[in-house]
Amino acid sequence: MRKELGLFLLLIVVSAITAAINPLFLSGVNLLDMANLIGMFGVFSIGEGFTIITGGIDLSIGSMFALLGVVFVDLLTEYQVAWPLALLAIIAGGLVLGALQAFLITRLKMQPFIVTLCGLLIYRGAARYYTTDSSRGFGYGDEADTLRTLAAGHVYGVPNTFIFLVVLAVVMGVLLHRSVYGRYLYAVGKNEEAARFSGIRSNLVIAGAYVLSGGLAAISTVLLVFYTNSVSPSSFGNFYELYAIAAAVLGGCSLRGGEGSILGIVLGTALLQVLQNLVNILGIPSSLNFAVMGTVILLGVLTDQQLQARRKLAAATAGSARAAAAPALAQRGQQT
Amino acid sequence: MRKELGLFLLLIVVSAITAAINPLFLSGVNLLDMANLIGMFGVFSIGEGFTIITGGIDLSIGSMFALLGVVFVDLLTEYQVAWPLALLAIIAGGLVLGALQAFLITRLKMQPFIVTLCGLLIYRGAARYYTTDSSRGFGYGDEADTLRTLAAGHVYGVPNTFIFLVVLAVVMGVLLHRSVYGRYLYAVGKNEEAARFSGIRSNLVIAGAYVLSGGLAAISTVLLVFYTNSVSPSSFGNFYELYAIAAAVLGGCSLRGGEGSILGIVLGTALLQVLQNLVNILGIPSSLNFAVMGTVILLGVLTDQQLQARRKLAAATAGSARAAAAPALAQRGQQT
Amino acid sequence: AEAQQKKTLVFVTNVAADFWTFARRGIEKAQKEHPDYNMEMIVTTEGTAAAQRRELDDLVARGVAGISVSVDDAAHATEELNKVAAKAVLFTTDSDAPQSKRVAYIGTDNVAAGRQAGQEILKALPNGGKIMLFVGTMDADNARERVQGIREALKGSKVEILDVRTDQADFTKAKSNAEDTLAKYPDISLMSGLWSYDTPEIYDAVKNAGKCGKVKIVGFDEDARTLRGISEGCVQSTIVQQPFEFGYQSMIGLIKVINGDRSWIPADGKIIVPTRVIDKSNVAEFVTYVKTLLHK
Amino acid sequence: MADTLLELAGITKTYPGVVALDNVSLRVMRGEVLGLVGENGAGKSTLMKILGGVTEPTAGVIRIDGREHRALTVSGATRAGIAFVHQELNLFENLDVASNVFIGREKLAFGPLMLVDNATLRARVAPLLTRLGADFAPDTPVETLSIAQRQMVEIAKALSVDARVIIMDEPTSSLTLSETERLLQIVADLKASGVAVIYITHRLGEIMTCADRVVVLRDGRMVGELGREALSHAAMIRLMIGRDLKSLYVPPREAPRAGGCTLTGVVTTAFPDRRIDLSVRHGEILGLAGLVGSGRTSLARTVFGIDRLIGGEIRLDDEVIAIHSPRDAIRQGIYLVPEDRKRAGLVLEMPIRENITLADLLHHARLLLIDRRSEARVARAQSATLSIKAPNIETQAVTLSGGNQQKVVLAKWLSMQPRVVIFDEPTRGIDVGAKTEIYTLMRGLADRGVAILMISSDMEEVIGVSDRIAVMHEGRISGLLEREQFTEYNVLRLAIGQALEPTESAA
Ligand SMILES: Nc1ncnc2c1ncn2[C@@H]1O[C@H](COP(=O)(O)OP(=O)(O)OP(=O)(O)O)[C@@H](O)[C@H]1O
Ligand SMILES: Nc1ncnc2c1ncn2[C@@H]1O[C@H](COP(=O)(O)OP(=O)(O)OP(=O)(O)O)[C@@H](O)[C@H]1O
Ligand SMILES: [Mg+2]
Ligand SMILES: [Mg+2]
Repeated sequence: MRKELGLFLLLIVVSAITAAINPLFLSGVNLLDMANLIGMFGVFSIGEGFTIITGGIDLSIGSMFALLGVVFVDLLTEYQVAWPLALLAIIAGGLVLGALQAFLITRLKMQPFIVTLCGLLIYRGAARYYTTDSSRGFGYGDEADTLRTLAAGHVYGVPNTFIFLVVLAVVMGVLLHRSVYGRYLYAVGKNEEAARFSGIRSNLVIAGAYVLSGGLAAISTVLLVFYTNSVSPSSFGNFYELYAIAAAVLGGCSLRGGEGSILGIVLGTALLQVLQNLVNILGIPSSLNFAVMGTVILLGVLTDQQLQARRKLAAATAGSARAAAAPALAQRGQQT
Repeated sequence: MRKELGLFLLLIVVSAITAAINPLFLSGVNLLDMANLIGMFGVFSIGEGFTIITGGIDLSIGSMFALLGVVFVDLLTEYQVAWPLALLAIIAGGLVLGALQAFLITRLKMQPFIVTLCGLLIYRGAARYYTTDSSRGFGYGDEADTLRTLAAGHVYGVPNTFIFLVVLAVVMGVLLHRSVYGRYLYAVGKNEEAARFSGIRSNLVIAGAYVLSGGLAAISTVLLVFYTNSVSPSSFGNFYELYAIAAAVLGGCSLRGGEGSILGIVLGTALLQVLQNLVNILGIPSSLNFAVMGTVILLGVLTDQQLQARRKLAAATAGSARAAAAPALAQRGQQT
Repeated sequence: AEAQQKKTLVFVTNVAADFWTFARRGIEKAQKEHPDYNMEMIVTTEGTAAAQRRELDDLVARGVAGISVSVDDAAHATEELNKVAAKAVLFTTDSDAPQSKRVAYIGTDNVAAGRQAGQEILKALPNGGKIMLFVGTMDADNARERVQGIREALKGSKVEILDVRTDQADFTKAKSNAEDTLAKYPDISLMSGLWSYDTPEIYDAVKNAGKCGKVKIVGFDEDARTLRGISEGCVQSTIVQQPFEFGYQSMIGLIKVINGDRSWIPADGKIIVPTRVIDKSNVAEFVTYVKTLLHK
Repeated sequence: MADTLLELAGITKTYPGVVALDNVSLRVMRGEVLGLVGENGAGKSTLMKILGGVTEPTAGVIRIDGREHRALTVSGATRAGIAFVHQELNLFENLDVASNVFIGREKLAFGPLMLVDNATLRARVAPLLTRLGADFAPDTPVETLSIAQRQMVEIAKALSVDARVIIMDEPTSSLTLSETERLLQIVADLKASGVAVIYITHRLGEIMTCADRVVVLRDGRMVGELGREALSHAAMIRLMIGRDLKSLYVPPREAPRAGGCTLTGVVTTAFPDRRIDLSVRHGEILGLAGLVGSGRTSLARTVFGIDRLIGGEIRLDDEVIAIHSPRDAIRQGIYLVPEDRKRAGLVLEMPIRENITLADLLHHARLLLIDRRSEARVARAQSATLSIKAPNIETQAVTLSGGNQQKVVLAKWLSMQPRVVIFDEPTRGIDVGAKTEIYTLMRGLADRGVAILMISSDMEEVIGVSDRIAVMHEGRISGLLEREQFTEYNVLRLAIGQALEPTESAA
C-alpha cells in the first residue's frame, strides 16, 4: 500500500500545483472530461497490468483497438448488425486475439515481447488492409444509440466510462487480491517453476491474463470508438500500449513480474491523464506533452525507489542483511 | 552459428521467392538501394543488440534520432559550424545521452525499460520544443558536402553506408566475440551476480553497452539525415527502436540477455529490409507492409525455436540433461 | 491576472508538420495587430481524433473564446465540434467539417487542388504514361480528396495511375518507397508526392538515380527542396496552399465574430484560400517570399 | 512390516540422452523413516519427483492403497497424502509465509467467488511454525527471510498437509545443528504418529540418527538396501560409490605459518552494532561455525567486497588493505567460493573454460583480445588437476553435477594466486565422494601456505577439516576452539552464545 500512497500523494501534489496556477483545472467540466479519459484508459491499463504481473507484456493493445474498431463500426453501419450482437462480436474478437497470443506464449513457449510485438504489427496491418486505409466512423446516422448512451453517456454528470472503471476496478481488485486466481497470478509471475511444482497450472494462469487483456482491450475499443466517433486504421490507438505500460509501471507493477495492484494501476492512469490535461490547461507548448510525461514518470519511479531503498535500510536494522542486497541484485539479475 | 545459418537460409528463401516473382528484385539498382538501407539500419541495430545482450533494452533510439537530427542540421545550416565539429558534437551528444541512461540504470538501479521509455518521451519532446514543431532540412544551400559525400556517397556503386556497416560489424564482432569486454558482456547478461563475484565491474560493462548504443545512434542519425535530407521532429525515427529490437531478436539475441551475435543482428536487419522492399517490388498494398513483417518475424522465431528444440533433443544424446530443461523454462521468463 | 482578462484564441492543428510553421507566422502577424487578445497554437502530439478531442475538451474547459481547428477525421467529429461550438466561436481550417455548427471554414479546397495537380501532370505528360502517387496515410481526408481530384483531372487521358504507396509519415520510408518504385518500374514517367515531405524525398531519389527529366515530378506544398527541384528543372511544379493565410485569417475572423461581425462569411461558411501552382516561371519570387516568412 | 503404504515398481525415467532412473523399485511402510542416499545425479530427486507428481516416469507403476497409477499429478499426489519438501527452494518471495505454505491448496470462502480465506490460513500456519521453532510470523513476507528460514517454510508446507508420506529432499542443506536436531525430532514425532518419511541427504550422520532403513541409488539403479542394524557410514559409502573411501579427512602436512588475514573491529551491514575480530593464518584451515543467520555469510561477503565494510579494518600480512569491491579483494589474492554456486559462483550457460578464466581474463588477453589457446591450456590443466568429470572443457557448466560445478568454481580461483580463500558452505548438496576431493584440495591449498576460512554448517565437516574453529553468535565471534577442544558440544555452546565450561578450557 505504501507504493499506492506515494503515487496518490504525487497525484495530489501535481493537481494542487496545477490548480494553483490555473483554478479552471478544478472546474466541473474539466474534472468530468478527465474522469471520462481516466475511465477509458483505465480499462485497458488494468488488462495490461495483468499481463505484466505474469512477468510478460502486451504490446498489441493499440493495434487491437484499430482492428476491432474498424470491424465494430462496420458491423454497426455497413452490416447493420444489432448493437448487442456487434458488442458481443467485438468482445469475442478481443478474447480470441488474446487467446491466440496466449497460445503462442504458453504452448509454443515464445517470448511475450515477440508475440505481442508481432501482434502489434499484424493487427494494424490487417485493419489497414481491410479498410484499404480509409477511416470508419458514425457519420450521418445515429447508429446504436442505446449503446452510445451506455458507452459515452453520463449519470448525474459523471461519465459512464468512469463509473464503469470504478466497478471494473473493484471486480478486478477482488479477482487479483482476494481470489485464488489472483494469488496464482502472483505466484506464477514470481516463480513459474515453483508454481508448477505446487500444482498450479501456470499455462492456464498466464493464458488467462492475456485473454483478459484482450477482452478489456475490446471493451476499451468500444468506449474509444464512441469517444472519437471514428477510427482511422493507421493511427487509432497508436502507442496506447505505452500508456498502459507506463500506467501499470507507475502504479507499482514490475516488469519482472509478480508485483502490482489494481489501485496502483488506476492511480497511474489518473496521473498520466492529469499530466496530459495540465499541459493543455496551463498552456504549456503541446510539443512538451510527452516530455512532461516522461519526466514525471522518471522522477516518480526514481523517488519511489529511493524511498523504498531507504525504508529497507531502516528495516534492515532489525537484522536482515541479504534482504537489501538480494533485491538490488535481482533488480537487473536473472529471471525465473 | 546455427542460428545465423538458419536466418541466412530464411533470407535466401525469401529473396529467391521474391526474385522468382519479380526478377527486378535482383537488379543492381534495387540491390544497392537495399544495401544502403541495410547499412543505415544495421548501425543502430548493433547498438541495440549490445544493450539486449546485457539483459536490458534501449527504447530511446528513435527519439534520439529526432533530437540529434534537428540539432545536427541546425549546427550545419543555422550556425554554420564546420562539419567535422558538428559531427563530433553529435557523436558526443549521443554518447552523453547514452551515458545518462547508463547512469540511471547502473547507479540508480532503475529498470532499463523504464529509463529508456522516458528517454523516448523526453528526447522527442525536446526535439519538438526546440524546433517549435517545424522540420529542419538542407534546403537551398549545399551544406557539408564533404560529409554528405562520406555519408551518402558510394564507391564503385556500393553505398558508403553499407561499407561502413561492414567495417563496423567486423570491429564490433571482434569486440563482442573476441575481446575481454565482449566476454564480460555475455557474463553479465547471463548472470550478473556471478560476474560480480568474479571481480567484473558489471556496472561499467552494462554502462558501456548503453553508451555504445547512444554513440551508434548518433552515427545513424547522421546517415539518416543525409538520406532524407530533412528531419521532422515529430516523426523522424519514430518506431525505429522496434526495428532494431526486431532485428536483434531475429538475429538471435534473447531479451533475457547473454545471447546474440553481430552476424545475426546484421542478417536480421537485412531480412527486415528485404521484407519491406519486397512489399514494394511485388506491389503488395503498402498497408500490408507491417503485417508482412510481423508474420515473417513470428514464423521465423517460431520455426527457429522448434528446430532448436528438436536439435537439443538430438544433442542431448551426448549426455547433457538439465541443460535442455532450464532454457525451456527460462524461455518465457520475464524481461528486464 | 491580466492574462485571465484577455480573451484567448487558439489554433489547433491536426498533425505536427512544417506546413503549420507558416500558419504560425500568420498568427504572429495577427497577434501583433491585436495585442489585446492572447493567441496560441497547439500542435497536436499524436495526430489522432482521440488526441484532438481531448485537446478541444481541455480548451473548452479552459474557457477560450475562439478556436480554429484543422479537424482530424472531419466526417465523424460533428458531435464533438458542436459541443465546442456551443461554448466558443469555432472555425475550421485546412480540413473542414461541413455538417458541424462551425461558423466558418478557412482553407483549401483539396479536391480542387488535386485537379490542379492533375492538370500539371497532364501538362508534363502530353503523351500519357505511368505515374505513381505517394502519401503518408490514405485515411487522412486531404489525401483522399487530392487523389480524387487528380483522378478527376486525369479521367479520359492516357495517364495511368499505378498505385498509391504510403509511408506513415516516415521520411526514410518515403524515400525508400520512391527508390523501390524506380527499381520496380524502370519506365515510370512521373511521380507525385501528396504530402509536403513526399515530394522532396522523391526528388532526392530521382536525382540520385540520375533520372532527372526522364521521370517527372509534380508535388504539393513548399518544402525547400521541392522548390530547389523546380529551380533545377527536376521538379515540374508544385501546388501550394497558403497556410499563412489560414493562421492570419482565422485569427482576424475569430475576432470579427467575437465582436459580432459575421457579414463577411458566405452562406456555406466556406472561405477558400486558393492554391497556387509554382513552376519554373514563378519559383524564384516564391522562394524569396517563403524565406522572408520563415527566417525573420 | 505388513503395512505397505505405497510402492514404486520398475520405475524408469529417461531424459533425452540420460537414463536418470533404471528399473527402480521401492516400497514404503507405514510409519517408517526411509533414508535415500546416493551420489550427485544418482536419481534421488528424480525418483521423488515422480512420487510427488512433478514428473512422469517413462515406465513403471506407482501403487498406492492397492491402486495402480501410471503417473501422478501434483494434486493427485497431494490427495494421496504425499507431501514434498523440494531440494531447490520453491517459494514465492512476493507472498507471505502462510500463502506459501498453502499455495495450491487455499482454503476458500464465499463459495463460487473462490476468494482466499487468509485469516484461516494464518491461523493454521502459526502452530506449525512454533513446532519448527521458527522465529517469524505467518504473515511475514518471504522475501525478508534467509535461506535457512525459507527452508523451514518449505518444511512447514509439507507438515501442513495431512500427509501419510513426507518426502524430504535435502531438507537440512542450509540448516545448522540446532535446527537440524529440531527437524530430526519432528521426523521422530511424525514416525511415532504413523507418518512415513523419505529422507534424502548427503549428511550421512543424519541418516544414522533417524533412518530405519536406507536405500542406496547409484547411476539411476538401486544398488542396495541396508536395515537399521547394518547401518554404518562405511557401508553406505561403499554402496554409493562402489568402493571404500580411504578417509574423508586429510590431516595437515605442515604447521601454519606466520602472517595471514586479520580482521579487527570489522562491522558488517547485517549487524551494524557488532564488531568482529578474527585472524586466519597462512597454511591453516579456520572453520567458522554458527547457527543460521549468525552472520557468517555476511562476514565473507564483506571481506570479499560485495557488502560494504561499515567499520574496522582488514589486514593482510600486517598491511591494512582497502577493499571496496570484489576486484579489490581479488587483486589482493582474497577469493570467495560463495555458498550459492549456481547464482554467484558460475555463469551456468558458459562452458567450463570460460568459467575458469572469467576472473583472470586479462591474463589471457593481449591488447584486450582473448587468447583462446592460453585459456584452453589453463582450463585443461585445471580440470585435470581437479579431475573435473566432463566430456571436455567446452561443456556448459549447467550440465555438470553439483560436485563438479563446485570444482569449476575452485578451478577459477586455483588458476590464480590465492593468498586467502573463503569457502562458504563448500560441500552443500555434494556427495561424499566429491566432498573428499574438495577437502583434499582445501588441505593442499593450505599446505601451500594459503589461509583458508571455511564457513560450514555441517558439524562433522567443521570438526573433521578445521585446524581451529571460530564460532559466531549473532554477529560476533563467541569463541575460538583449538583442536583438542573440538567437540560438537563445545561448538554448540558457543553457537548459542554460552561460554565454554571452565573445565574444558582448563584442560
Ligand atoms: N535474505 C535475507 N533477508 C533478511 N535477512 C537476512 C537474509 N539473509 C540473512 N539475513 C539475516 O542476516 C543476518 C546474517 O546472515 P548470514 O547469511 O550472514 O548468516 P549465516 O550464518 O551465513 O547464515 P546462513 O547459514 O543462513 O548462511 C542474520 O540475522 C540473517 O537472519
Ligand atoms: N529435467 C531434467 N532433464 C534432463 N535430465 C535431468 C533432469 N532432471 C534430472 N536429470 C538428470 O537425471 C539424473 C538424476 O538427477 P537427480 O536430480 O535425480 O539426482 P540426485 O540424486 O537428486 O542428485 P543430487 O544429490 O545432486 O540432488 C542426473 O543425471 C540429472 O542430470
Ligand atoms: Mg537431488
Ligand atoms: Mg551462510
